[in-house]
This record gives sequence, structure tokens and C-alpha cells, in this order.
Amino acid sequence: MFTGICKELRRIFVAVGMTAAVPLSAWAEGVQPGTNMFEPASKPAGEIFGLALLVLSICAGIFIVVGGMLLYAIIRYRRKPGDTSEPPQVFGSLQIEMAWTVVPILIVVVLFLASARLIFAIQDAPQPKKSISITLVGHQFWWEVRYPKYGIVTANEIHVPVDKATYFKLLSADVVHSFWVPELAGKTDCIPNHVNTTWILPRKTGLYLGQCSQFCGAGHARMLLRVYVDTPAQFKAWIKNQQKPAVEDPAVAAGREVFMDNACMDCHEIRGTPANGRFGPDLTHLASRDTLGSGTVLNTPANLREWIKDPDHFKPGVLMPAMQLNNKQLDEVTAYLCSLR
Amino acid sequence: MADQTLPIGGVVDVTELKAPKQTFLEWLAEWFITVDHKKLGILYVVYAMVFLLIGGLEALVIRLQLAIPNNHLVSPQIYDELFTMHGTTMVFIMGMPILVGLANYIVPLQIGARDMAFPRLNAFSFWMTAFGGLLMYYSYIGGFGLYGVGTAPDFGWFAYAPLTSPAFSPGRAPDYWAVALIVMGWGSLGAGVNIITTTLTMRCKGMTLMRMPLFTWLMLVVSFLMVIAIPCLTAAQGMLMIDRYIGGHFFDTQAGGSAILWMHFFWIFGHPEVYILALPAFGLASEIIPVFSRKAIFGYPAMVAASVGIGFLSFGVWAHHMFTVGMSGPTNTFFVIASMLVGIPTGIKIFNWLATIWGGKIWFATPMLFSIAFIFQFLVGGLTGVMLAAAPWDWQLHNSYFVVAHFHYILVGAIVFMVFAAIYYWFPKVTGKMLDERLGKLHFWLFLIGFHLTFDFMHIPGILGMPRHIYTYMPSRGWGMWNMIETVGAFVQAIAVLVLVFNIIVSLRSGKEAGNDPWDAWTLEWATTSPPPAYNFAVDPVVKSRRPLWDLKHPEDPDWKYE
Amino acid sequence: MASIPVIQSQQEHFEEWQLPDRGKVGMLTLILGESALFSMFVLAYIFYIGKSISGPQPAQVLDIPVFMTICLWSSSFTIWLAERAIEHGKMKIFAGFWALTIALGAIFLGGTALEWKRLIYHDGLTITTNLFGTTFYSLVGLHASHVVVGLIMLITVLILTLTGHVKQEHAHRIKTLALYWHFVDAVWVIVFTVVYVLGR
Amino acid sequence: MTEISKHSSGHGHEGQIHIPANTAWPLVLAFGLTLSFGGILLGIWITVLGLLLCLISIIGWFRDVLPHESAEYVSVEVRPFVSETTRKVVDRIELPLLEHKPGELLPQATLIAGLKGGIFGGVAMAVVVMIYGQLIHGSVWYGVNLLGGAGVADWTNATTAQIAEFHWGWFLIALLIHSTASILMGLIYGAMLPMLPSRPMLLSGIAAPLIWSGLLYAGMGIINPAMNSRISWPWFLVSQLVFGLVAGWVVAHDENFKRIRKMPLAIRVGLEVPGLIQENHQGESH
Ligand code: HEA
Ligand code: HEA
Ligand code: HEC
Ligand code: CUA
Ligand SMILES: [Cu+2]
Repeated sequence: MFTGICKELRRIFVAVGMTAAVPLSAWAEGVQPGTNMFEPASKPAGEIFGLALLVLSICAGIFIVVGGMLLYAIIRYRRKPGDTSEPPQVFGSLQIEMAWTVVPILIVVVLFLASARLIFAIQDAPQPKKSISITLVGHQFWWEVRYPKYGIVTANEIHVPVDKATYFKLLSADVVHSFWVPELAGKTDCIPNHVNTTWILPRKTGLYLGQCSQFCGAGHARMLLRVYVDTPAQFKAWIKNQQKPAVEDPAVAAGREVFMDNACMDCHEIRGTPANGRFGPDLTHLASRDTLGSGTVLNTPANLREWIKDPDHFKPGVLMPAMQLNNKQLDEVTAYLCSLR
Repeated sequence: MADQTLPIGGVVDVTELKAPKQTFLEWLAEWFITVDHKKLGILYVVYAMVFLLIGGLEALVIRLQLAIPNNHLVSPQIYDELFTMHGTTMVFIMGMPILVGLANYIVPLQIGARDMAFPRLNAFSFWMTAFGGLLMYYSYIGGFGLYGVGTAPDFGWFAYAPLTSPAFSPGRAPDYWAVALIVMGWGSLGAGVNIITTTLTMRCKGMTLMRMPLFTWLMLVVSFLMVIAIPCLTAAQGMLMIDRYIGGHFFDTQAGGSAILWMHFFWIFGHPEVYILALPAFGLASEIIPVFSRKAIFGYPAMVAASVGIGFLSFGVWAHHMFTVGMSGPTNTFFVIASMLVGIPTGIKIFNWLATIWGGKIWFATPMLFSIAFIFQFLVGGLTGVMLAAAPWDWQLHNSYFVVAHFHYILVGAIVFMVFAAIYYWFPKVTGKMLDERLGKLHFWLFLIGFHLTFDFMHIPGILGMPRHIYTYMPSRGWGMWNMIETVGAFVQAIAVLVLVFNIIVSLRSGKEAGNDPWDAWTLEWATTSPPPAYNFAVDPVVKSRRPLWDLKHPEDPDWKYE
Repeated sequence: MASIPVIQSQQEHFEEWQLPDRGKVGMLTLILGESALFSMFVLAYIFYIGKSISGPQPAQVLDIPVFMTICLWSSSFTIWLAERAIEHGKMKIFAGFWALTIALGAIFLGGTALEWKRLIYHDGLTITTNLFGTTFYSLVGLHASHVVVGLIMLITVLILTLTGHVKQEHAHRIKTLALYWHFVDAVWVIVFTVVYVLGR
Repeated sequence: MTEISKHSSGHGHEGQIHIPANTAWPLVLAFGLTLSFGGILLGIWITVLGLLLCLISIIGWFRDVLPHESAEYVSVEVRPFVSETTRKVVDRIELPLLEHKPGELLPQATLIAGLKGGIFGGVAMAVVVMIYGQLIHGSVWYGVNLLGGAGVADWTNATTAQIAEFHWGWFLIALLIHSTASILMGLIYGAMLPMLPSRPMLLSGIAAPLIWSGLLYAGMGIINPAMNSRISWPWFLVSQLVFGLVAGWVVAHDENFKRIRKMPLAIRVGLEVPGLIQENHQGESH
């Protein structure tokens, strides 16, 4: 029955707020699915949405009552023209003041109990045995994603199975970042020298967007994050592919040379090759990712070439330097990286 | 019937102001060497107004940059400097000085004193504030930074470590930020000490603490907050400078230092700071609303108790800015309840203003219009604050545009609105001229519309997942339209502010003569000439109630009989 | 139009209109602010106790500075004696105790200097060494700087006393100044407890 | 430090007021301090310059106030102060003739009655809850633990048997929540029942509990789903009605309450109005 009410309320909110908002705000291009905290698709986000509705309704109630009285007062008690007397002077009233002190206290007690319960329910939820563990490391300005159990290292694009809890261990390599995928979970900071955890339990497959939400420097705005909620089969296949070492395709050996001869290899790791840098994202399966530069641009050969030529063009403030490669080298290295499926 | 001993004794209208002949240079020099609380008050306010324009200009550029997705008007580095300087300017160089300035002018008059307790310290405090602000802005031109565009601070107004450490901010930016704020901090500390001492030791005869006008009361509370909170920031910035200049490790995460410690230190200061800005606005409202409702303030003792209560509570809620840093469950719960409890004394205040209006005869002069809008907007801003205080929801809302909307609703919708109200209300006292009412109403409506266009619509992208501090976003996120509306609103606000500036200039030259008491008000500052003489009152006034001028005006019905 | 002539109201009620002393309130407020400043450094010290990644650790290098602590705390007593003397107009005694206070304060400072010298040159602990070094030198240094400021003011007063400018009627201001000195001593109680007792 | 307030024209200087003289030293000192700090950024020589300015200005300032503060004397001529208003008449809240003088009534006294009512109501409600626990689940602690578990996260996994046991922690939490809520509700009754004169028992005993039970019913799924899944709403409603009836009865039978109920609204509301307390309006229009 409550869920009924909740659903109803939610329908109203979604209908009024979002259906009006989303299409209108589709600015120039189609709106991607994505970051609406009122469309939760995962356990903690859903529970937070419930709390949000409760708090929102109570606050709306307070606003309507207090705002309404104020509106009434300023209309009703206007000074009429020609009225030259002072109104009766009232200095206070113990009873009235008592009432409007106590009622808010009661409301606060309710709000507090609801929040406190959810804090513990989310923060202290024990990790179930059958869950995925991910270590997520925030870097200026990208995400390092590790699946310790599967021995996978990747970047910026996280794959998780649907209907299964995933637990994140959040770290930072430099400054404070914050992990936020609104439709899956609230945010938790990635802090150097400090380990945080958070978890999600997605209920729907699909792509969910997120974004670093603690200011971390010039590239902060482009520190995006993508979470793919896969069916179990898709997830398994993805894991399988990621676990393989990098593809060795003799056709692109020239590009491999360029990569290894330049400083690329000092910053990037490609498993199965001498490149073992840790400063930048792991490129072992770069071509299997949909985007470059932590969600900045789509991963197309053209974009990739442009990225290597001048990363700053797509992502001002990026910590990867433009490597001053000539056109030939660019083509070669692009071809090589494109082969890393 | 009429009592023979009048409640207010020697308030005296004095001789004509002697108008000594001065050259322009002498006149100018006097502003630099003055120790008169009124002149210093004016200096504070004018200085702050200039920075309101500058900070507003920065906001306009921010809004222009965000108006459409993938905009390239400014580079991310410049954008980062813009919002950092905007926040820092508005809070430290505009907000605090303008409120301290109003207090400087009004408090001694309201308590019937000749001057502040320490007039020279007062001058010193102002100049520290002024030079600190100038030093902060010198960062735009002084020295070469990382990107060769000056070294204006670019890490947000809360300057989270370790982004400010030498490794991540190799330029001079954090140094300008820290040093300028330390300098200004001394100014604020001096002002706090001065206001506390003034209110505690300089009240005229008969003005017991429970008869003090509410603005003065709130400035007393605010001064205590300043005296306690500002040194906390100074200490944290001192540690930052130790780290940067002599190799300390306070916030050096490589050497075991803690980023979270900085957050705690900043917000231990930062939360009281927002009440330092809000409480004077409450005080202004508590002066203006009764006068224009023609009624005594409802529940004066409760108002005082609530202010003191907010003051105390404000030191116990700082970590609500840190719900996402991974504090333990009990800690989070504690800060939830503490933050929500602030709503109770604050609610008492809102209800008391409402009850003051209730049954009154409202006179919709410009100050009152701003005050009514203030109550509405503060109500909304407070309620969104309560939403943020519900920690789990804050895990979603934190650092989103919802937060930006929350605090602008209070910082602009409440504080700036009340500052404007105060300008219209006390301008006649300060200059002897009325501000033009028609321009005033135009200013009000424009600013109201602009404000709501900008900040109402900011909540929505917040809910839709738009984080703050981003210099741009992609079209596909669906935030574009909201941001466009906000930008339009910001420009409407800018026009409104220009109307105010125009109004001030016009009214100074040819405004209506104000007389001593244009609003038919009740506190002591209206019992002297406009503008008041250097010594405020020729004879020390004596009061018998909270509304000394009411007693004079209604001898058959004085307050003191009741109180 | 009600126009009321001014009458200086002379009710008994107002005769005893007493307000606190301005200098004292000002100084107490300043002390409140200073306390906030110190508490931040104390909190930082406590927070980082035992968190240094590398040595030396406090227990290895810190000795309890008994002598200089006694000196500083007894200076609170001597300044109090000086306050009493000036209240009663005994300027010679005042000058004597005042000078003694300065001497005790100076000994304290000297003690700190020696301690630092030993730490730096013998134990190799500087502000950059580790978290302990950073927090220790900042906290103790902050306190020492307050002692220095206090001493400068005390010495100024001593000079003025010796030149005959300070008289009994200034007892008031002298006591206000002494408040500051008492505060500096009181802070040492906390610094001492935190650094030398709890932190070791 | 200035001593101006000691020199009002009342004593001493007849017709003269002294105010502190203008001085540039605070400005110079502030500039010097800013420079000496700014030197950290701008170069050491700036610091040196700043410190020099500081030194000069401290000495200057010192000589300005010691041994005597420099002051300016302004002569004034005291003239009567005229305060005027065009709104001389003050309206009054009008009251019909009263037999009691309202001053004798302490409206606040009903707050005490409310407090009492809250306590009695709270006890009565607790009894009902315990009876419910005993009858349905065989333990008086069942209901108590249901409430006390509100903030406890692992509660979801608690079995019925566990909930029936006695736990100190849950008991204390329950006690805290229950007594706070009861007392606060009692206070509201004490404050508000006199304002709403008709049928206090109906309002306090039936209407109010129904309203808040309904609200809780709607919100409990979010406030505490675990409790929501276990709570027996009929019993809950009964316990609330018992609270309301007991608390309402205590308030309604309070002597002060009975007297104040007959008073006009302004008095029932407890307005603090000077005219109201002092006078009885007879002659004025109605
Ligand atoms: C003057 C400024 C001001 C004021 C007065 C407030 C008032 C409040 N603020 Fe706000 N706040 C800021 C300025 C201010 N804030 C700023 C600048 C930031 C962002 C800093 C940054 O990150 O850059 C911020 C951020 C901020 C956060 C952190 C958000 C985040 O970053 O995740 C939170 C979280 O709890 C919060 C809560 C509150 C609360 C509970 C109040 C309460 O005081 C509100 C109380 C008022 C009411 C509740 C309304 C009136 C009451 C009633 C009508 C009674 C009935 C009500 C109830 C029963 C609830 N604020
Ligand atoms: C009192 C404080 C205050 C005030 C008044 C304002 C006023 C405004 N603020 Fe600001 N704001 C903050 C305090 C304040 N702000 C803080 C603390 C932050 C956080 C910073 C951080 O995160 O680090 C912030 C951040 C902030 C952001 C978020 C930036 C980001 O996170 O990326 C935005 C975005 O829209 C914004 C907009 C505005 C706007 C449109 C106004 C408008 O109301 C301004 C209206 C005024 C004007 C428009 C002035 C008129 C000027 C002219 C007419 C030009 C004439 C000029 C000359 C002749 C020189 N502010
Ligand atoms: C100084 C270190 C450094 C060097 C040298 C370097 N990179 Fe990078 N690279 C980075 C960093 C850091 C990123 C992450 C940028 C971001 O998203 O903010 C990155 C990102 C990338 C990406 C996008 C990865 C993704 O998943 O988004 C590609 C492709 C890439 N680099 C290729 C190269 C090539 C090819 C070279 C050599 C020609 C090279 N890099 C040299 C540091 C470096
Ligand atoms: Cu990483 Cu912002
Ligand atoms: Cu806060």
C-alpha cells in the first residue's frame, strides 16, 4: 500500500517535472539517458529517491503553509489609503510561540529518523559473498578501474552485471575526486590517503552516466564516467575479453614501434608489451572502449588520431602532453591502438 | 495620564552642522584619516558595493560561459579563477564588509553612543579589510602563474587540499588566496572585537541588553561568531602557508598528511561564516519589518534567544558539508540532527516576522518590498538546506547545482535582498536625501524577476545531475535550456543593480529631503539629524523601552508601561 | 503632532547605570579569538599524534621542560603581585615584580630556543622532517611568538615605568595587559599537556 | 583607548563635546602589515618596507593616544528634540465585557496542564502497546522494540523471537523517542486547545490522532520500512487514540483551561497587548 502511494507520487513527480522538463531541455541534440537522480535504477539510489520524496513532500507542505500565511498576511493587512492610525501593538504570545517551536521539532524528529535509518542501511550494508569488487582510483582527470578478482585493469568505463551487488573501493592517486552516478548511487569521495567504499545494486541494464563531482583541477568538467549494466552473459563475455593480453597484430607493428619508441610507454600500460607506465590509463583494450579521455569524445579512429596529436584540443588541462608526432607516426600509432580490441 | 518622566530623556536635535570650507583634497584626505564610525561605515559599504559589481561581473561571465553547452568563451583555467574569485569576493570582500559596514554605521546610533569603543582600531580594521581585498585582486596581475594568465586563485572558495599543495598548484595562487584572507581576517577580528565591546560597554542609560534593538543584538552574536570562526580560518591558512613555504606536511598527503583535516578546518570556519552573513540580514529584517508593518516585533525575547541559539548551533554542524567524505554512520547522523535543529530557531524567526506582519498595516515602501521577498526566499533557501541536511539525499545533491541554488537562494535571495532593503531604509539617515521610490520599485521588481529566473531554475539541473565547478557540459545532458534561462536571469539582475547605482547617483544630487525620521520609526538613530553630527547625540540619550521613539510619539501608550 | 520638550529624566533607576570596562571586554574578546586560533593548532597536533610516517617520534626526542615551565607559570604569579602593587600605588615594588616577570618570560623563551637547537642539530628534527616536526614547531612556535609579543609589551611598560610615565591611575590598563600574559601562560598549560604529556 | 562616553555634556565641558581626532596611523599600519604579509608573494624587500611602516606607525599611534588621546572639541548648542508622528491614534483590540479580569488568568498555565496530559497520555499509550505485545506476540517488549529498532540498521534481519526479547539499547532508544514525542504533543495540546474552544475532546482525542496516524501511515514505508512491515496499524491507531483521549482529558479538565475557554479569542491565544491587559473597552464602537 505504501509502495502504491509512493508509485503514485512518483508518477506525478515524474510526469509533472520530468516529462515537461526533459523534452523541452533537449537542446539541439537528443538527450542521452543518464543522470537524473529521480529516475533511480539501483538499490541505494532508489532508497534515496524514496527519502527524497518524503523530505520533499514535508518541505513542500511547510512551504505551502508558511508561504500561504505570508501571502495572506501581505494581502489582507495592506495599509488602506486614508487610514492614519497605528494598528494594535502585539508583543507576543507564549502559546503561539510554543506551538510553532514544538511542531517543527516533531517534524525534525521524523525527518531525522528517516535519514538516520537510511544512513545506516546504506553505509553499513555488509558486502554479500556473491558480489563484484571494483577498485576505483581517481586521477587527474580520469578513472582507473581495477577488478582485483579478475585481474582486469581498465579506465573510465565500468562494466557490472545487473541484479548483483557491486562494491567499490574508492582511492585517489592525487587530489580529491568524487564518484557519482546519480541513477545508481549517491556520491562518495575518492580521497588520497583514505579508503572509502560504496556499492550499487542495479536493477536495469543499460548505460548510466556519471561525473567526477569534486573540483579537482582544470580537467574536472571532462572527468566523466560511464557505467554499463550488462546482462550476466554480456558481462561474462566482457570479462573474458578484458582478461586477455593485448592483441598482437603484425599489420600494425609500425604503430607499435612508434608507441614503444616514444614516451607513450612511460605513461601507459599495454599488457603483454614493454609498455608499463602507470601515469595514464591502461590501453590494453583501448579499442573496446566507447569513449576517449574519460568520456570526452567518442572512440573513433579520427578522434583517436586527433587525441594523440593534441589531447588538449578535446580536453583542456589534460595531463597528457601533445607528443609532437608527425602525420605518419600519428597514422601508425592510431592504427595500432585501434587494433587493441 | 501622560507620565511626566519621559522614557527617553536627552535625545537632542543639535545645532546646524558647521560647514567648514574645505578644498577637495582636504575632503578626500579626511576620508582616509577618519576615525568616525559613520564615515568608516560608509567607506565599508561603498568599498563592498564596488566589489559587488566586480563579483557580479565575474558571475555574469560564468553565466555567459554556461549559457550553452560546449561553449568556448573562456578557458577552463579562467573559468576556475572566475568562480573562485566570485565566491571569495562575494563572501569575504563584499558580504562581510557590507554587513560590518552597516553595523559600523548603525550600531553606535542605535545604542545611543558617540562612537565605537575603539575608533582607531575601527579605522585599522577597515583598512586591513580594504588592503586585503586589493591584494587578492592584485593576483590577477601580479606574478606569473602556471598558465601565464596571472595567478588568481583557481581551486574553489573552499580550497580543498591537496589541490592547493605545491605539487598541484605550482603557481602563487594559493598564496594570494591565503595571505589576502589572513590580512582581511585581522580586519574582521578587529571589527568583531570592536562591535562586541561597543555593544557591551557603550549602551546609553536605560538600554539594558533586553532593550537593545534586534539588529544590534544580532551584530553582537555575529561578532562573537566572527571572533571565534575567523581565527580558525587564519590558523588553517597559516598551516597551508607553512606547508607551501617552509615544507610542512599538514595537508601533504604524500607524507601522511590528511586532506580531510583541511575540510574539517575549513568548514569549522565555513559554516559559522554563512551565519555570519545571514544573521545580520535577520537583524536588518527585524528592524525594517516592524516599522513598515507599524507593529512592534512579535516575540522579542524569543527572537533574541533564537539568534543566540543559532549562533551556538552553528558551531556544531560543519560536517554537513562533508557527508560524502566517508564519515562513520554515527558521525553522519549527529550532523544530520544538528543541522536540522538549526531549522527550529530559524523557524521561530520566520514565524515571528510573519506574526509581526499579521494584523499590521503594511506600508509597501521599497525597503518593505525587499524584506517581504526576503522572507519568502529565505524560507525556500532554508527548506532546501533541510533537504541537503538529510544526509542520504545529500549524497546525491552534494556539489550539484542544487547546492548552488540553495546557497544563492540565501546569499542573494536573503542577504543581498536585505542589504538592498537596508540601503533604501538608512540612505535617508546617512545622506539626508531619500532614494527615489519609483526607481526603487523598478529595481525591486527587476531584481526579483532576475533572481527567480536565475536561481529557481538552478535546482533542476542539479536534480538532473549537473555538478558545480564545471566550465562546460555536453549538449546531450539536457541541461542547456535551464542554463540559458539562468543566464538571462543573471542579466536581468545586472540591469537591476545598475538601476540601483543610477538611483543612488540621482538621489544624491537631487533626492527629496529626508528629515530626521522619514519612516516614522522607533529606534534611536532616528532621533538625531540626517546625516547625524560627528558626535551623534549632543546629550547622552536615556531610554526606557525597546522603542524609545514610540514612547515619545505615543506618550499615552508607551511601551515601557507594558514591558 | 506630538512635540515633546526634552526632560533629562533623573530616575534613581538610572543612577547605578554600570557597564563593564571597555579595555577588559576588548582584551577578553581578543583572547577568545586567540583561543580559537590555538585550538586549531592543538587539534592538528592531536590529530597527527602517532601518524608520522618516519621518525623521529616524540618519545625519542622530547624531554619534559620542567624548569622553563615552572618559570613561565610562576611569571603569572609575579605579574599578579605586580598588579596588586600598582593598585596600591607601590611603584617600586611594581617595577620589581614587573621586571621579574619579564625575566621569567625571557628564561622560558631561552629554554625553548635551547630545546629547538638540540632538536634541530642533535636529533635532526626540523619542520620538514615529518608530521611530528611540522605540528610541533608550529604549535610551540605559535605559543613562543605570543610570548615574544607579550614580552615586547611588558618591556615597553617597564621602560615607561622607569621613566616615570606609569602611575597608579594606569593600574587599569596594566591589569588589562596582564590578562594577556595570563592567557599566554594558560595556553602553555594546554600545549604542555598535549605535547609533552599526552603526545609522548 | 578613548574615554568619550565619560564626557557627555552633562558633566564638565559645558556645550562642548570631544571626539577622537582623525589620524592616519591606522591606515599606515594596515598598509604596512599588508605589505609585510604581501612580501611573501612579492619579494622580501616589500616585507622589509612593510615592517618599517609598521614600526613607524606603531610609534606614531602610540604617541597619538599616550599619555593623552588627541581629541577634537566640537561646540554644540543643545536644542529640544521634537519627535513627531502623523499616526497618533493607536487602535486597540476590542473585547466584550469580562467578569474575570483577564490579568488574573494565566493562559500559560494551560501549558503545564498540557505537559501533564502528555505524560499521562504517554504512559497510557505505552500500556496499550505493551498489552498489544503481550496479547499478540506474547511479550510486552514487542512494541517497545519495534519503536526502539527504528534507528538500527540490522533490524531487518531480526526474527520475531528477537524482537520479543528485552534489549537495553532498543529500550532506551524507544523510551527516548516515546517520551520526547509524548511530551511535545502534550505541550501542543496545552498551547493550542485553548485557542480552539469547541469540543476539545473531539479535537484532541479523535481528530488529531487520526491525522498524524494517517500521515505516519503514508510515510512509514520510507521512514522505516522494517517497522512498516511489522506494525499493526489497527493497534497503532488504538494506542494513538488512547494517547489523545487521555492527554485531551487531562487538559480539558484543568481549572485554568476551563476558565480560559470562556474568554474571547485574543485572550485565549495569549496575546501580550498592553491595552488588552489594562482596560475594558466599553464606550467604543462595536
Ligand atoms: C547565509 C548562508 C546560508 C544559510 C543561512 C544556510 C542555511 C542552512 N544550510 Fe546551507 N549552505 C550555504 C549557505 C547557507 N546555508 C553555502 C554557501 C553552502 C555551500 C558551500 C559550498 O559548498 O560552497 C551551503 C551548503 C549547505 C549544505 C552542504 C551541501 C553540500 O555541499 O552537500 C548543507 C547540508 O546540510 C546545508 C544545510 C543548511 C541548513 C540545514 C540550513 C539551515 O540554517 C536552514 C534553516 C531554515 C529553515 C529550515 C527554514 C525556516 C524554518 C521553518 C519554516 C520551520 C519549519 C522547518 C522545519 C521543521 C524543517 N547548507
Ligand atoms: C554573497 C554571495 C554571492 C552572491 C551575491 C552571488 C551572486 C551570484 N552568483 Fe554566486 N557564488 C557564491 C556566492 C555568491 N554569488 C559562492 C560562495 C559560490 C561558490 C564558489 C565556489 O564554488 O568556489 C558561487 C558560485 C556561483 C556559481 C557556480 C559556479 C560553478 O560552480 O561553476 C554561479 C553560476 O551560475 C554563480 C552565479 C551567481 C549569479 C548569477 C549571481 C548574481 O546574483 C549576481 C548579480 C550581480 C550582478 C550581476 C552585478 C551587476 C554588475 C554589473 C551591472 C556590471 C557592472 C560592472 C562594473 C562597472 C565593474 N555563483
Ligand atoms: C605524461 C604522460 C603521458 C604520455 C607521455 C602519454 N600519455 Fe596518453 N594519457 C595520459 C593521461 C594522464 C591520460 C588520461 C587523460 C584524461 O583522460 O584525462 C592519457 C590518455 C590517453 C588516451 C585515452 C585513453 C582513454 O581511455 O581515455 C590515449 C589513447 C593515449 N593517452 C595515447 C597516448 C599515446 C599514443 C601516447 C604517445 C604518443 C601517449 N598517450 C603519451 C598520459 C600520457
Ligand atoms: Cu576529478 Cu573532479
Ligand atoms: Cu553549512
